Amino acid sequence: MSYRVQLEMFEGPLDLLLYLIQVNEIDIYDIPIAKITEEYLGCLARMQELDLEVAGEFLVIAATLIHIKSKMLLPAEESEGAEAPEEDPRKELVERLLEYRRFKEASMTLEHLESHQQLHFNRPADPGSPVADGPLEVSLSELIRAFSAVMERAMKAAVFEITPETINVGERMVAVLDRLATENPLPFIALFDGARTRSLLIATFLGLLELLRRGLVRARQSDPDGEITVYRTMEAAEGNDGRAA
Amino acid sequence: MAELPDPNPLAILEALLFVSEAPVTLERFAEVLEGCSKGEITKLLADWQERCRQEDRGVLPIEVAGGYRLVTKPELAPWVQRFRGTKAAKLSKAAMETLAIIAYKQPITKPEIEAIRGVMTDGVLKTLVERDLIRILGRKPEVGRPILYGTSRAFLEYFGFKDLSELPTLKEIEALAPNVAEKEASQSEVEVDDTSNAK
Amino acid sequence: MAELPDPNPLAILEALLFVSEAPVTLERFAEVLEGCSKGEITKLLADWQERCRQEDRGVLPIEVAGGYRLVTKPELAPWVQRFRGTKAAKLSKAAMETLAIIAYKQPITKPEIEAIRGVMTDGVLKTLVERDLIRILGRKPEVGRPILYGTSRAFLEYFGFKDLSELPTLKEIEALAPNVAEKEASQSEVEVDDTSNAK
Repeated sequence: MSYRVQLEMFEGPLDLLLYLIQVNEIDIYDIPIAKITEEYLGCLARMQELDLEVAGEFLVIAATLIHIKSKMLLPAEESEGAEAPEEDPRKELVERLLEYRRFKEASMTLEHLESHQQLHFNRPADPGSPVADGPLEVSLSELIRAFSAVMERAMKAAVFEITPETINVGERMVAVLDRLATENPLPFIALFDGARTRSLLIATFLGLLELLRRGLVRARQSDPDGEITVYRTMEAAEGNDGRAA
Repeated sequence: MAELPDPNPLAILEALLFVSEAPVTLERFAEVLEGCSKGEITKLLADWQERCRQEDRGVLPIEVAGGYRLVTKPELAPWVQRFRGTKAAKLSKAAMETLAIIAYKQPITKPEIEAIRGVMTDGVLKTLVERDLIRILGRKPEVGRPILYGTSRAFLEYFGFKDLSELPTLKEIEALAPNVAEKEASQSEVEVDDTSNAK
Repeated sequence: MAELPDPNPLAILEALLFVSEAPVTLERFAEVLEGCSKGEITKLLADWQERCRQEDRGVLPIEVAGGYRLVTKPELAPWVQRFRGTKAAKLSKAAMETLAIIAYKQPITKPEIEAIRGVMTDGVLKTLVERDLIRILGRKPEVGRPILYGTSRAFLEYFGFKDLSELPTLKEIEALAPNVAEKEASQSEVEVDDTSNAK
């Protein structure tokens, strides 16, 4: 007999493996690796026959299975030292499967709760309710959604050039400005104080370049070998107006 | 669902009015409560209204233009107002977008924000400053010397960040932003021979 | 307003829950109902819950996500669905699996989730962020500083949990520590208890 396997039935290679173990009534703690490998590869082969793009993740587990199989085929080494018994090559995979199964079961419990909970209905949000001045309630997800939405709109409108800079640069820009607000001017090299990682150094440098480009800071070098000094051109927020360059 | 013993029609009426956004007409009630005539429903609503006038009830159904709706009793208005006054405030869509732009593009001026959003932003910036989510970093040395905005310490604290580098990066947002249809599995079927079992 | 003769506190509770969009905490109730202690309010809510179970009532207060909210009775769901004409969207299996891992292992990073699931998780994380079921907790202090995810308050509401300690215990953990599984019976949700026992 044959059973039909639909790829979409499985959430991934571990799920497929659990299915094969279950349908063959195999003890998960004592998996016949040769047999299960054969079945698993058979599934993959059929996916490929159908010209499917077999996800790399499925192949990773296939390689793991083959590796375990080959290890198990090797004759047990004459354990001369023989303190610890040879570890079962299947151990790691079994542990992964058990852990995955635990969460799969948990997800089924959650699914159950979901359908019960969906029998309850809430009152719809009242659009007429006035804007309150209580404590602010905004989630980061909302912020991210807002940003994606506005950026997508901006791209469509194509009125603004958006470079995929990372936030680190913006953060460094603000940090540099904040620093210059208290110590102005500052030696170029001092801007990198405390920047321990390579990416932080790069971000700081890119931030400085961006500030220079926008004219928010200037850099000066009195002689060719001399120290570069950076100073802030914008007005400090706290200071009196008109104090700036 | 028709086979199940029907719950009390009054209970159904209350549930429907509770979940409804707009007044519910008698016709609509009659559609959902198969087997109840409009006359019967009118009678049910009148009885229910009477019962809701009891002093330990907070809500009652009233007849308004176009149907029935649930409202809180007028004498409870002071408590409802006090309650609403302390309710958590949400940022408007405009405020949210502006805050997001400032978070990711700071230091940034108002004209720059408006160029991205495509609309004016005046009131919103005031709100955000009042809410202490953004701060003025200084002024840009160009014509008009526009104010440069950035996020505040309160902003970081609010979202639980130690510093701005903890904000999700644009790349991470791209991965999280909900606009691409998910679904990775393919729909094709595969036949697996079970003969390997027989060996 | 304090000079007016106070209405029945039960009526006030009903009105407040009716106008509230999110679960209301005992603290907020106590703020608005000056003169009522949290203990008294808990008692009032329990009595009221009992009365709402009567067959001619359509809604009842339940305890969820750290507070109370009004919901329609589960047995009325067929009528509410017919009235609304839409069914609530269920989470996909992939989303549910990912959510389970996040719920039990939080704070957790995407690579860690993917190591357990054995597959990529981007699209699913998007869905969960979009539905506000998970939130970003910060970054893990390791190479690449990956984002740490956890569950949100909406997660608790979605599944009807009072707090995270109500998550059904994982089988293996249960076997190790049987007393973790023994929890107070939920007062609000009979069927929630059923499912957590029904493994």
